[in-house]
Amino acid sequence: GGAASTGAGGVGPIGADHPRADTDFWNSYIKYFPEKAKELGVGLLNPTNSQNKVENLVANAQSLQSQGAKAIIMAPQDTGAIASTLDRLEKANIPVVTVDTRPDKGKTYMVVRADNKAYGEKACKFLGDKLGGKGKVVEFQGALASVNGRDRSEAFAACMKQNYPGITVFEEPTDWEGAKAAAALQTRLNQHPDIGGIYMQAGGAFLTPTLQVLRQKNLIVPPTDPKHIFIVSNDGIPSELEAIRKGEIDATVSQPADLYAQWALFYAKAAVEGKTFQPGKTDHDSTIVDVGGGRLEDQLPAPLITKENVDDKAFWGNQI
Amino acid sequence: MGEFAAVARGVTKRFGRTLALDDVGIEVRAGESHALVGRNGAGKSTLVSILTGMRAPDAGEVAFFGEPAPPVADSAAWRRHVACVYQKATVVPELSVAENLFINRQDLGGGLIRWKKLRRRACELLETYDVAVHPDELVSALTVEQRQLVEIARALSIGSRFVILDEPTAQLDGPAIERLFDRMRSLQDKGVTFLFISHHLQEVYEVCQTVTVYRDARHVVTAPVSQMSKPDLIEAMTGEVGGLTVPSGDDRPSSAEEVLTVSSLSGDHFSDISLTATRGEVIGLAGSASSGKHEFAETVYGLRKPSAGSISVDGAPVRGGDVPAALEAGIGCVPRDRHHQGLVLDLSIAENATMSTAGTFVWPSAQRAAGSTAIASYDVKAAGPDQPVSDLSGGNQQKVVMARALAGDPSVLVLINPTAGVDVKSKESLLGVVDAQARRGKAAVVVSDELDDLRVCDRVLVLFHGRVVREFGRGWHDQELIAAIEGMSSE
Amino acid sequence: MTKAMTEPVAAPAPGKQKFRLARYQDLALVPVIVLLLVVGAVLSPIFLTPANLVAVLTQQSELSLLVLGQAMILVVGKMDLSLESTVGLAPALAVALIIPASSGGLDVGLAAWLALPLCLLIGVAIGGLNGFLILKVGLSGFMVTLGMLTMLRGLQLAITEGKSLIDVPESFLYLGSATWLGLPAAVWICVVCYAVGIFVLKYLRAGRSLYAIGGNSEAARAAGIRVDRVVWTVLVIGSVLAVVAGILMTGRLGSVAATQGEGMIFQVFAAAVIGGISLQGGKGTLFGALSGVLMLGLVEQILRLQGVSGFYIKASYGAVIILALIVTRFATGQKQE
Amino acid sequence: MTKAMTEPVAAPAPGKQKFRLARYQDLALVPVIVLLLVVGAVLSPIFLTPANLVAVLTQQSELSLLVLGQAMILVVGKMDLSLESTVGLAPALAVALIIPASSGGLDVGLAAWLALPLCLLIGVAIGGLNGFLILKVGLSGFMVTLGMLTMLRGLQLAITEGKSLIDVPESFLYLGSATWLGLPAAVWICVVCYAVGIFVLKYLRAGRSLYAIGGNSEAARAAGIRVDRVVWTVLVIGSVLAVVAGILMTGRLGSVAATQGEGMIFQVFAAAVIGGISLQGGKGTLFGALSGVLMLGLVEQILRLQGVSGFYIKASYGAVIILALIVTRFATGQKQE
Ligand SMILES: Nc1ncnc2c1ncn2[C@@H]1O[C@H](COP(=O)(O)OP(=O)(O)OP(=O)(O)O)[C@@H](O)[C@H]1O
Ligand SMILES: Nc1ncnc2c1ncn2[C@@H]1O[C@H](COP(=O)(O)OP(=O)(O)OP(=O)(O)O)[C@@H](O)[C@H]1O
Ligand SMILES: O[C@H]1[C@H](O)[C@H](O)OC[C@H]1O
Ligand SMILES: [Mg+2]
Ligand SMILES: [Mg+2]
Repeated sequence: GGAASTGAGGVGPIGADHPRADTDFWNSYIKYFPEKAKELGVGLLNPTNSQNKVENLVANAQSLQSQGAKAIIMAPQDTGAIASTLDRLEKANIPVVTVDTRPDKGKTYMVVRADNKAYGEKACKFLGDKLGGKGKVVEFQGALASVNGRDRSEAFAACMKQNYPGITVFEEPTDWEGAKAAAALQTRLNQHPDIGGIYMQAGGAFLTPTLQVLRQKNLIVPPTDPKHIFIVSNDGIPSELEAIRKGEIDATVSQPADLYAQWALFYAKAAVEGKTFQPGKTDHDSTIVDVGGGRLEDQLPAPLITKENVDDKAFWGNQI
Repeated sequence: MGEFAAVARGVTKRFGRTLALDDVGIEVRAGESHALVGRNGAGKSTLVSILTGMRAPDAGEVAFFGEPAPPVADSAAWRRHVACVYQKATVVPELSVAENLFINRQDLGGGLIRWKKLRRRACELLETYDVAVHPDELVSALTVEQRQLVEIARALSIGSRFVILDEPTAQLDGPAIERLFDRMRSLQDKGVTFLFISHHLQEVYEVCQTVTVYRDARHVVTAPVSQMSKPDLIEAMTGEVGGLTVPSGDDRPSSAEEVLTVSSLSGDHFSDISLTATRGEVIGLAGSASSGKHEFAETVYGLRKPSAGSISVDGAPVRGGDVPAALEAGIGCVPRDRHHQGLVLDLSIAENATMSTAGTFVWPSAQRAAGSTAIASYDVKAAGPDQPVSDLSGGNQQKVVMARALAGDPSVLVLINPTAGVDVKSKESLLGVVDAQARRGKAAVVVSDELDDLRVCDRVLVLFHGRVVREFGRGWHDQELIAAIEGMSSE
Repeated sequence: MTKAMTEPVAAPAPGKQKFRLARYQDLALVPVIVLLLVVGAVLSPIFLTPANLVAVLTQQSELSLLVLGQAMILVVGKMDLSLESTVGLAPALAVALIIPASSGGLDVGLAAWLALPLCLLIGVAIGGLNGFLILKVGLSGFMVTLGMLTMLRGLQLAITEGKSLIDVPESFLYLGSATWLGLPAAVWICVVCYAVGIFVLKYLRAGRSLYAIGGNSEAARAAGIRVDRVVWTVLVIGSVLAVVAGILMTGRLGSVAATQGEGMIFQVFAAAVIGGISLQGGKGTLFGALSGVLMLGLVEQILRLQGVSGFYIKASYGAVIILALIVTRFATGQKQE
Repeated sequence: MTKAMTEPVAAPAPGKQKFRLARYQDLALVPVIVLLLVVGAVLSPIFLTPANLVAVLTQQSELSLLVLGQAMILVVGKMDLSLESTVGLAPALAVALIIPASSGGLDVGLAAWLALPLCLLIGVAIGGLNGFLILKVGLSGFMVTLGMLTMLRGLQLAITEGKSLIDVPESFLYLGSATWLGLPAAVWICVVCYAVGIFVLKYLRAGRSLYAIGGNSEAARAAGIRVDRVVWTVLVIGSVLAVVAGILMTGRLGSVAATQGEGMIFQVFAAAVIGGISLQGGKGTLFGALSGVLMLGLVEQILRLQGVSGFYIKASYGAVIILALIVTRFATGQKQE
């Protein structure tokens, strides 16, 4: 068809589906994608975007397949409902690299993500320490249809239960939607004016609406003020770093959008070239783990950013 | 009892707190045409719904040819006993004539529907009853007359020998009514029994042998038609002595001052009609359904756009095709069909009556006062100005339409079928209003199929195929007017 | 005139009863609302605090504007499904025309103060286009606005490439985030809009004409009401109200979400119909519609405060809608269509 | 939804012409479909390959079943918005009753083979409940099914806590993933369902009664048709077809997605109406509805193969709906309601 290719002439063509464009995290990822492809010498089909809908992803995968993709990179946000598509691609001998999420079922050549359980834990420890083990915390959960939402939620809950039994957690399911988070926060703050902390599982989705609610309630105050609400986020997008600098939020986990793009493309290329990988430490400061049944996951580092290290140029959020 | 096609005894029916039928009965002798008359809301249609098994009575019993009526659930059995052309059409507009004729028995007993066979059978049926329509035609494309004939043919084909016609003539023009009567007579000769409902009492004399009168949900009298004079009949219906006194208006003062001037007006289905009406003059427009008389009147009021010609009121030209402009110029109108164009049923009497009067603000108290005035002036039977018009009987609804047309005190009245479906007594009061308005110096154009309506007119213009073919002064005879309407005029 | 001599056709009593009921029908939900307030207060000590009630009002403010628009459109006998997409598209397009491409804009670079007027203008255009297609081309209102819903949502996607717009001009955020005299501006705006709407629909001829048109448009036309003009105006007003809702939502969330407004149309219908607006046209009051909005808002808030998990809120909400329909059905004694 | 008889048309000629047109109206989209095939072939060499055409059919199979159900419901003069939630809830509930809590189930532990019959039974129950509320309680069909839509979707959320169910029994996945005689089973199922539907609506008295009821339910009643029974049956069949669509989708996706079916109802209406089904009831054929589905599927596939970005597809899709409405409007010469 008219599917124009970028970086033509490289290894490939490789097909990619981007999951969504409505958060800054994914926008950054999308921006990195063609750059990294050029660096790696990968030939790309025009990437598709499934706008957070698994049905779109299924159709897009089919169309990438029929355009002759040699490997496909995707980031299924519903990690369950992609199973049959993976089976079909496996039958067609098209290796799949997933980025950000690990499908619940089905064959993947490599999963590129970070240890999302660690995000939940880091957030829990940060809030637990800041609150001194007691108080109330609101948690904006991601979509539980996604392994990321589940990993972050479960790890946060387990850590809180174990280490800070004195802290009450209000779990708010949001489906990664900012509007739902804002409504929930508004109510919780009325009900419990003494909310001391917020864990938002994706700064890309929740940062602006949350700050907007707090601003209206005059709750954006320095940590020294007893009214201060400690906020820890995930993603590490530039506006989160900015907010940390301004003292509007306190910490975030930098989920490396640049490395996600880079290593997803790297493994897709390797798949086309027929390479194989083993579990263990890698040369790029990460670990490949066998998450069961021989499925490999390259877990990239995802450091915690606070006021102390926010200006470190190494964070991708400071590079764009 | 076998001599009775249908008998109802002790029938009572209540709708909420309205007693629609109060211990009434009727006996329809086999082979006769039996008229059922009564004022609006007397309970006629309710009786029909009970005689056809559409509703169960609260008390009482029904029998056909000596056999007790089947249970309400068994509609197939009812249909073999009795057929009905209801006030509302019971056809499916988007289906073909053939399918409507055999509705719910399209398979002709064979399990699968064979469309060719169905069409053939429909052709035969239409031929038998001499109905000139194509079986593949959609019913929505038929005329009212054709539709009614299809309904009658269907009823007879099911095998019922007893047919109820609820106000079949209300929507037909003169020739069509005559054709219907011819057909009724010939079917009667073949042994079909009819129960016939109409507000046109002369029709009762034309086709029926027996008449039953209901008043206020009660049975008043049943007698041979030959023994009931028209005044007797009206007295039975209204409970008051004294026949109908439709004002003839021949003593109305005349004037030479022109109010309405229509010059060379052409439009949908009519062309090149000129007419002037002076103060106090009432002009009648007669003609068959296809004569263009309705379209002409609607064009004068701005409901339709003229293609040529002009209209002026008191010398000032009126923009064509623009109702607000017509109202502004002083034209008021009772539109053709009150259900369709006359009323907003869910709104109150007050609101309907004041709908055409200008003014940016609507103060509820003022509106209610205007409503009360209308109720008093037009003799509307209602609980009050806030009552929704949907609660009123047909005749009273029509009076509200009249009130709306007159609310702005227009100098020209365009009245289309002003007394359609209205009982004799209400008709009298509505025509009284027309006469009174003319006496106040208004000009009026009355478009009607009913000769009674035309009798209040100073002159009657007859339209044929969109042109004025004859003009009558006062004192015309029914026969010559009908002949002219049918296009058989010698002049 | 002729003497009064007609007999009353039906006993006048039931008629009287009917219109009495009808007059108070728009107050039908008031006891329900009171009941909900009591239940809320019993279940949660903070329920009757001003902060909580203001929160309910604020959360419902956008919905209430959509319901206001839709209610008028329903009264006049039409329907506009595209309102929910207007909530997203109009702000997105207006903002995109202002901000640079680097922030997800269209690089047109209009002045920031133009955002608000531009946005309203877009609303006028959408309502006008719907009106044109329905009234002049003669398309089915349900279907046109369904197509429009898809198209506008798609347009927003196309313009923003699926991004949420974050760099929204301050002036544009103001209304949705400001507080006037201790109440959010959004609440004031709703109050004013409803007050005007209720007044117009009750005391202005133009407003009354909506009921006439919705009840029987042919009769309205024959009574000299300029039906097409009124319907067109109402469609435009509906769209503009949706735009205002979109502006408030943008201010409240601080950005134009890619999915702004998605799914709201269902709630809009629920609130309007529960509030007594008939889908058949010609019936219902704006006060009733408003109480429908409040009722749903209170139910949601009670569930939320009770700590009912978000997963159960939606199901309860659906159940409440059906329950409310049943109650209305038996309260008015009329079958619905 | 009974329509009053419209003004009688005096001359029989236009009537005759009209019925001729009407008879071929269900073929109206055939030339459009041929055109789309030609355009597709010109634009993309793979368009006419069996693989591509089968892909289109497969992608449209679930939609087509929903349209089949909705078309019959519309013909009979009702509407069912809840179909799209049935697509998700029925499989979710059936599967949850079978799988253990550790996989997201309800820990009831029914036998795996029960999944399919259970699922169909749930469909019957939903359709039956809708029918009860509409016919016996007398609620507005639009509103009941809107409430039901919200409630069922909420129920699915409540049961699965927002998760997709992945441990679906093999037997349940079979239909949506199997291939029979070189074609996906889903396609065969659709073909059979449509063939049966077209036959019933054309050659059986019961089928014809749908048109009579939708065209004039009073007339249908007078003709001895058991209106309520027929409407109820049609609502149940519609729900069951939605369940079948849900089963196919589950098989195709290999799991019950948390959002399964979401947003489909808009496409369902679009396809049905473009295919000539009237929202007023009593008009349209299943063949027409099917061609509406195919048309939309072809348009989408052409856009996708052309590499039109997903962001533009939705807008184009909306534009196509409106365009199709305009074409239909002028082809039939009738205003739509
Ligand atoms: N379904 C109903 N519900 C409530 N009241 C009804 C119903 N049907 C009829 N009525 C009332 O019953 C009474 C008798 O009505 P019916 O229709 O039988 O009168 P009618 O004699 O046919 O009048 P018309 O000459 O105007 O046709 C009226 O008062 C009417 O208001
Ligand atoms: N199902 C009903 N529910 C409530 N009121 C009804 C019902 N059916 C009829 N009515 C009312 O009963 C009154 C009298 O009915 P009637 O049979 O006289 O109708 P009508 O207006 O004379 O009809 P038409 O003009 O066609 O003869 C009308 O006001 C009508 O609104
Ligand atoms: O999967 C999640 C992603 O890692 C980021 O946090 O944005 C929200 C989700 O898309
Ligand atoms: Mg009657
Ligand atoms: Mg009558």
